[in-house]
Amino acid sequence: MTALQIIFLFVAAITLASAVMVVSARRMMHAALWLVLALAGVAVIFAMLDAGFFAIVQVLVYIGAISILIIFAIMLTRKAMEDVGPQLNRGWWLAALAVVGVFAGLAVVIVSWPGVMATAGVGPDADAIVNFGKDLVDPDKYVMPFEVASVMLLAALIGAIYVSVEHKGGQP
Amino acid sequence: MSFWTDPMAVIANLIGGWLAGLGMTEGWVTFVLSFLGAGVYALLVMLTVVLLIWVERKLLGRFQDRLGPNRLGPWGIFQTIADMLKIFTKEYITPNGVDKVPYNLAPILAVAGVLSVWAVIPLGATILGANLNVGVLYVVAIGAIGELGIILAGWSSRNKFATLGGFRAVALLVSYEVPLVVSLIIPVLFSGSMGMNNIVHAQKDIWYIVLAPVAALIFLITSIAENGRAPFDLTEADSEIVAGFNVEYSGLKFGMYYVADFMHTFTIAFLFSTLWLGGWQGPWAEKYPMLGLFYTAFKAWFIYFTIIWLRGSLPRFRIDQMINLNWKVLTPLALVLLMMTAIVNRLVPEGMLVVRTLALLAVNGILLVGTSWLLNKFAGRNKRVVVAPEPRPVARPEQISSES
Amino acid sequence: MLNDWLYIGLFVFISMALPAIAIFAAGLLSPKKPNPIKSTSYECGIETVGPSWVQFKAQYYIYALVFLVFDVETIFLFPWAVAYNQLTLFGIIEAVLFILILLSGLLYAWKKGALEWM
Amino acid sequence: MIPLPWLLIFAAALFCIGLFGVLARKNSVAILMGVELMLNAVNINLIAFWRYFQATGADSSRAWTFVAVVLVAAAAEAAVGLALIISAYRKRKTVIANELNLMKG
Repeated sequence: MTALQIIFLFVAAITLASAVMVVSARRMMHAALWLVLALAGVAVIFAMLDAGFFAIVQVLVYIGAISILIIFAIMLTRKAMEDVGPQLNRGWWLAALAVVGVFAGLAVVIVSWPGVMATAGVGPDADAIVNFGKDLVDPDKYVMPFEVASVMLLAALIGAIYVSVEHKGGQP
Repeated sequence: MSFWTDPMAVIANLIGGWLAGLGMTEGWVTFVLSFLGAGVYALLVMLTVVLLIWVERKLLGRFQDRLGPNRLGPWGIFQTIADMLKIFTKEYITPNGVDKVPYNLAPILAVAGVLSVWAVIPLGATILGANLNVGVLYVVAIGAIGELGIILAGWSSRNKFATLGGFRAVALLVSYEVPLVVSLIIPVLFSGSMGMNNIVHAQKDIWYIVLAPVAALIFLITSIAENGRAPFDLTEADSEIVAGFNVEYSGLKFGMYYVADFMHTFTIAFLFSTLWLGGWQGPWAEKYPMLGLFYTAFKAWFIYFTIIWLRGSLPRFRIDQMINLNWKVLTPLALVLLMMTAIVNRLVPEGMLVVRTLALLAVNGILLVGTSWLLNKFAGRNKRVVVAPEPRPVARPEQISSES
Repeated sequence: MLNDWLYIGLFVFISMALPAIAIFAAGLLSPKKPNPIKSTSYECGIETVGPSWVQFKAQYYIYALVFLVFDVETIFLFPWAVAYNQLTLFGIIEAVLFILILLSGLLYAWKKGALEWM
Repeated sequence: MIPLPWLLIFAAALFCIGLFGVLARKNSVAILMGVELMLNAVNINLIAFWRYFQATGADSSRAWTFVAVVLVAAAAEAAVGLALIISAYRKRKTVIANELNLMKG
């Protein structure tokens, strides 16, 4: 085993453990903090896969923005979250059963797939980011996702603001 | 290759050769070298803070027409060391009901969120930690760790004031991050790289502060706000919300927030010098990187002095003013500036540096004038209500009327 | 490339370890004399009223929301800025369009009064 | 290099944990956190496939565009979802998913 593999196993174990804590922590704030740790673990794995750009973006967007948004939402809905009583549905064991089934199915598919033994070639060339930037505004390539992304963000912004601004007088 | 042209490589070869002689494999040698390099570098930055605190107190003293520290050692230079010894022996008071792990993690994260930035700041042509090809984004992303530290501190203290202060601070920090990030796109756009050292290399002909002075200004303002320092020191406004997110901290845990604060100012100065003032660029800097260290430090000290000067001169903003300044002035201005810079810079043919500089300067000038015109027209409308007492009846009005 | 990331990882680790060591060392040096009054919450000497995790304004959420949208925008704009020197004018107009769409979102928030401090 | 099956199994496990969170948690904010975990698992898969099959190819930005769009989707989902939860909380004073039946009128 190479050093990289050992680090991977270590980081993956931490990530999965904190993911388990996210879905099982009783206090919502703790769940959010575990989520931050899980997301940081995923960022490290991105860095190990030579996708440094996305490792940083993961930290920037997920840890810097989405988890802060989640923490704010938790604080705003605090009163309902008295951390008493079960945090899981009554039928949680059914969910657990289904999830184990899904995981087993996925594992079988992954292991039996012939392409799984592929080995990685040399890493990406240094100007992968440059190519990405060029292709994003290239009309023959991905200019559609680029513009659609901005429209989608605009829609999300308008929708979320419309919903969350308190309407004075009467129904929203 | 001598010590003066590439000091890092010489030291690395020396230690690396010694380690390899001990029978280490190549991977381990890299690991140990990186660890030593990072450790020494981080420790040096931490220790610089001791000096910084003295410099800042001394300068602030002079701005306020007093002496500043002056008892311990020449010019009071050992004052910080005495303070440090004192704070090391202070008791940690852990209030009832705090959430232990986040409570203790928060000051560590606050420092780490600033200290980690130094990994990508180039101090000389070859004196640098890592020339990451996403360096600029890394600087922004690491800031998120500091914000997390503030949230943790505010929430885990189980104190109304700390919680309110913490969330208010984070709401302001994330707001000011928007124009900060947008202004950082502009040097990336000019240099065609996100690596900090590549950005410095690209400033060989002209510093970016000449090409985009407004962006540099926005970067400076938002960075000071991120730092939470006067005139944006609202998050720890002691007259309003006890002290903010760190009320329940004591001893060195409390001190760590101040370490982070002082270090942040210094970091901003170095970032500004790297991104806008050509970093280590200067006469013979590429040949002798040690000279580059001197140039960076000189430019950074200039900015550092300016930041302290601002702190000593300007009154504190109100929170609504701060929010309005960010969302209604800085953010639209940064976005418009980015668009206009991108278009104008492309319209000018390649190679014509003077024309390009003049065109970009014109864009910046137009934007500045336009912004101040709009501000005068719309923001000046809300005249401040003057709260003054009614004129009282006095015995001999003729003596008073001469004053008014 | 991976060596750079190793360095970054170590640096982040060390910059967390240094303050941790300092805090731990100070903990060894400092006295420990807790008493019940000393370790109550600091609220200007007044007894704490009600739960200490109070609720606060929805306004904070909206700032974080606008920030999130502009933060995600950088995923696209930074690679575009890196490639800028090799782009045609058309490619730049595309990005300007992208920014304009987002700017209109900001204007909507402004008109809606979501950016006011209330 | 890390063997590809490790990565895929890891992503599958993360996905399933997220799925469990979505199915079993009562609190709707926790359900959104589960969704974020699932989207992260998807991104790990995308990056892994890019690294093992496409990194040197001519068009590696295809995978990157996918990942970026997934990030945008995650952000939009978090923004709108949390805004809805906050707004529903204001009316109903609850964030338990089963009790949120606004649509029943």
